[in-house]
Amino acid sequence: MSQIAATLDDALGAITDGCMLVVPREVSGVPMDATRALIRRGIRRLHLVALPTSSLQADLLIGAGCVETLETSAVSLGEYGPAPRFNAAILARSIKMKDATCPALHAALQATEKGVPFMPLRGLIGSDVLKYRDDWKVIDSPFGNNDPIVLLPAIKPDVALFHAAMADVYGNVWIGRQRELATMAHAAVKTIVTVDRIHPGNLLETPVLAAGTLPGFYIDAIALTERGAWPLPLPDYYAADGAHLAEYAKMAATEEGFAAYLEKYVYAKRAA
Amino acid sequence: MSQIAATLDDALGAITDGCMLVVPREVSGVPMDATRALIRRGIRRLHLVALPTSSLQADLLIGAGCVETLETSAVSLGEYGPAPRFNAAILARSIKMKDATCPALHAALQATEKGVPFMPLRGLIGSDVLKYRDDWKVIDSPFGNNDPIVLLPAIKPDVALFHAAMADVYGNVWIGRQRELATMAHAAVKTIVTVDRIHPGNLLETPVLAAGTLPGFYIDAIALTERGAWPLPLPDYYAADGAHLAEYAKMAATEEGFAAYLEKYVYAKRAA
Amino acid sequence: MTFLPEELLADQIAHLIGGVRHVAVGNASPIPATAALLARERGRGRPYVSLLGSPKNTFWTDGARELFDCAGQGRIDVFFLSGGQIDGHGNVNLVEIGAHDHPKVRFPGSFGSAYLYYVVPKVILFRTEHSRRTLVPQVDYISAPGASDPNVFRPGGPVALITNRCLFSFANGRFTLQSVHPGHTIEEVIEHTGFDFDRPANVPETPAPSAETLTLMRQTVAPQLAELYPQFAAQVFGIKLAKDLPQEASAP
Amino acid sequence: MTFLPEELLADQIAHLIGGVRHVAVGNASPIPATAALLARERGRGRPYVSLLGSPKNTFWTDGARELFDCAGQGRIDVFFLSGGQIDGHGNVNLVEIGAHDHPKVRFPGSFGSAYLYYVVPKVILFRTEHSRRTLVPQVDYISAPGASDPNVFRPGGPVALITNRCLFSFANGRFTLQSVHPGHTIEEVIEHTGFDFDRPANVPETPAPSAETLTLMRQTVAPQLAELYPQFAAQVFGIKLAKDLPQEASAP
Repeated sequence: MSQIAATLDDALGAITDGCMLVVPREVSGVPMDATRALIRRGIRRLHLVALPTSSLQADLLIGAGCVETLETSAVSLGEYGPAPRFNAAILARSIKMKDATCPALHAALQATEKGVPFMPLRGLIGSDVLKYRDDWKVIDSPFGNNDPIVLLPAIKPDVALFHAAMADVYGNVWIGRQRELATMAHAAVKTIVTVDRIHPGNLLETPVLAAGTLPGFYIDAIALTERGAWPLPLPDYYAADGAHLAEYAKMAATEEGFAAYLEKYVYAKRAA
Repeated sequence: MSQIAATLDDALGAITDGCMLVVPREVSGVPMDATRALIRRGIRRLHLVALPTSSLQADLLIGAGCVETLETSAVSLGEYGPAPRFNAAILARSIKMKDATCPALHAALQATEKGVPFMPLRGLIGSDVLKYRDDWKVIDSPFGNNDPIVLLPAIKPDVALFHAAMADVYGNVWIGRQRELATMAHAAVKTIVTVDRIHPGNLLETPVLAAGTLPGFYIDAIALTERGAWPLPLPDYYAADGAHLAEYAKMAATEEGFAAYLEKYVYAKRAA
Repeated sequence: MTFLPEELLADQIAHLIGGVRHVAVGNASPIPATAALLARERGRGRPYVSLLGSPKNTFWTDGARELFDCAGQGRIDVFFLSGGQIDGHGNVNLVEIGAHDHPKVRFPGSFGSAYLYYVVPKVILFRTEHSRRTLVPQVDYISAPGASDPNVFRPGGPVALITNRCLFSFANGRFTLQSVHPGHTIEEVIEHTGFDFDRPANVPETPAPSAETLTLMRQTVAPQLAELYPQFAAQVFGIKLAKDLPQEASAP
Repeated sequence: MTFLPEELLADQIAHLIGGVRHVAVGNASPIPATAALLARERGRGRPYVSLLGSPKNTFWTDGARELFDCAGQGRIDVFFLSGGQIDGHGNVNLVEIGAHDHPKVRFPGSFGSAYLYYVVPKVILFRTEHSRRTLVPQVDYISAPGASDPNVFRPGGPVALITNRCLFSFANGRFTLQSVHPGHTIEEVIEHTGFDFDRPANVPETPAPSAETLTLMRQTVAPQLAELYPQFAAQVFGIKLAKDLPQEASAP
């Protein structure tokens, strides 16, 4: 049995309308080919959790009408400016926004990783981030003295989706230093990975590679999508395509421009 | 500035009488040369936290009178039988024992790693492990319905001490898959590492090595002790010395035999 | 074919494991490790088998905590526990005999039992020594209880107990005798068991391992065991292990 | 030597960093990143500098959470925050302008501010645009508050605010004007600041960066910046970056 799917669309089968999908930040391996494939398929009503922030990926999915709820700490194109479709959707109130703070998302996924219903976190008290999250609770710490502390309920995504440099035929995936990808996979019911290439041999049999490997045990499907993070970077392998991101920022500033972008860079691939 | 100390004793300077010292389980890199050096120095009143279990290391330290409090989930020589000095000390009530369960120790160190005062853990309720730990608390989970859950206070060791295959001159240490060593170092005020050898170059500059590297930022001192885990194993490098462990089990069965073992294998090195 | 008691137990435990996805085996458990590897050989690679402390027989890359995290995620289907004492309520004692203030005997400690017994759906108890010393009416120390109040989160717990004399199943807070091993009798089981248990009118004999199973165990499983249990593999299966691991070219 | 406003700010921030062990810089913060790298060059490798999102300029190997864990351990001494709005109480707003139910403007989000502002001892606020639009009496949304009740765990908080016009210090819940940048005036600062602040009788001019500092920044720091901030490094320092990283022989 191999997790390596025949096509990208096959690999993405478990991502269904309405599911809770967790994806990583821009520099941890964003599955952009997979994101474009999901938009082409017309996925709807995603509860998107971006760990802990997002850029182009969330903006594209929101602009294409795929997202019902967004749970993250920030969406921005970084040096290329604000995330235009995210901003427009918030102002139009067309998505439900669950504003968080980065360590809260890490902790809430680690809660599921550890099989506990909640995790405590410092900070937050007195902020409006906490004020508008009625799913978060404040208790008086049993180990303190009038010491309020926030408890975050565990987040259990239906699917974790990310891009990595390589996998092997046993379904093991090399994630390097991006350890939050392991936490995402541990926390999610299913994990789908796209990779730039297939590594010959077994990643777990070489100790030095094993140290950066997420075991195939946690992986449900893998698709080969060469340079699959484009135009976002894959650290240690390729940088972001700045010219493309600047073009996106410009086109996506209006709804018409965004539609033209989708036509040119997302839907055009359907015919190819 | 280099963390690499001139001698093993120099590297161990921060481990003082009465300090809380955290050490790893048998297969994660036990610093046996360092343990023998501490016994030769005559260290006393250690609060030893073995994450989450121990074998020869705890038995030696207890037999040599170095331990005041032991916090762990089990001490045993595995295939070579019970840990004789540990058992004798418990029956003589000469050490204070804080019995735990493995995931509780992992969670309590992760609490310090994450800067929170406690961590929740499933299980435990109705056990005598919980009954005899008055530092652990049970609350009604704010996210459940009459759902009791245990909260464990964070463990913040003064020093973490372990053995690894290699370090570089920048103080980075390659820990491979033994990720709990990173948690130990993150949680402890200071971290001391013994290594079999010095790696040429910078472990963090090679992505594949960096994935298994604990950054020098967390390391206070390193000593070169070739085959420094002997007679315990260093996974991927060398196996346990079974004949020696069998000899230990036999000699340490009596107080006199244990004294002879110390003379032969620990104190003899002082002259060398 | 003749067989050793360890081989009978491993064969039985392999049957108990059944068609699951993932079996994990804790420290100092050579017979369950044999059984898990046997089940994996029979299933051509499934279930996944994780032997705590064996880098070759675990997929874990997230450190010593991954076993427990994995169990907490519901990704471990079968685990094994033993005990210095096991009582008729399924409570296990891995800590001490006597009063807690001045125990008479000390065991290694509870290991992960106080957690795993609660969260792993099928926990198989094993204790080769079947005597009134080990199988008691009430344990002196509860490392982990056999059952919990209904409001306590507990998706897991004991399903069976295997000894050198017999196999019990466990349900609704009680053990039931399932089979008696060849060469042993029901009367002997009753005599040497310190707790009450149920038994059907007819108690079958535990079936002997097949020749095929014995061959698989001796030729394929035993060499895999030797990494983690060199003494056991040597004593039971006559396997020898070099003192040093072969230096892997890839170990940096 | 002539200098750009960004160079003045980076020099001042480098002074504010002082003699600490570890400075971390979050997303989208090119000027603080310049300052931190400058401080590291001046200190011959100390402080440790961590630039979020830059594998070359972080020692982190435990994933995206390590920044926050590190801060929770008390191992980050200095961090930087900006805000769509910053008010006179030190509150920062990274989320929205207008009512929460129907905001008029949306910013990216709070990032880690709602945590790091509490636990990092020296948080330096920076906002190049110094106007009544950005420096307000009261923020519309508190991403993170400038101060907390005494019983709230809070070893950290704001120590300074730097803008394109001036430098403020922060203590006891209020800002105090420390210096006004060359080419700007106190009157201009008062006119464009939406909140009350304290000021001494004599407010000095912010010192210009030395020739030595400018050389260090342009020749040594700027090329290091280009990995993470190619546009900024190009615009301010004229650095160009190839589209692809050189393929490292060691990347598997």
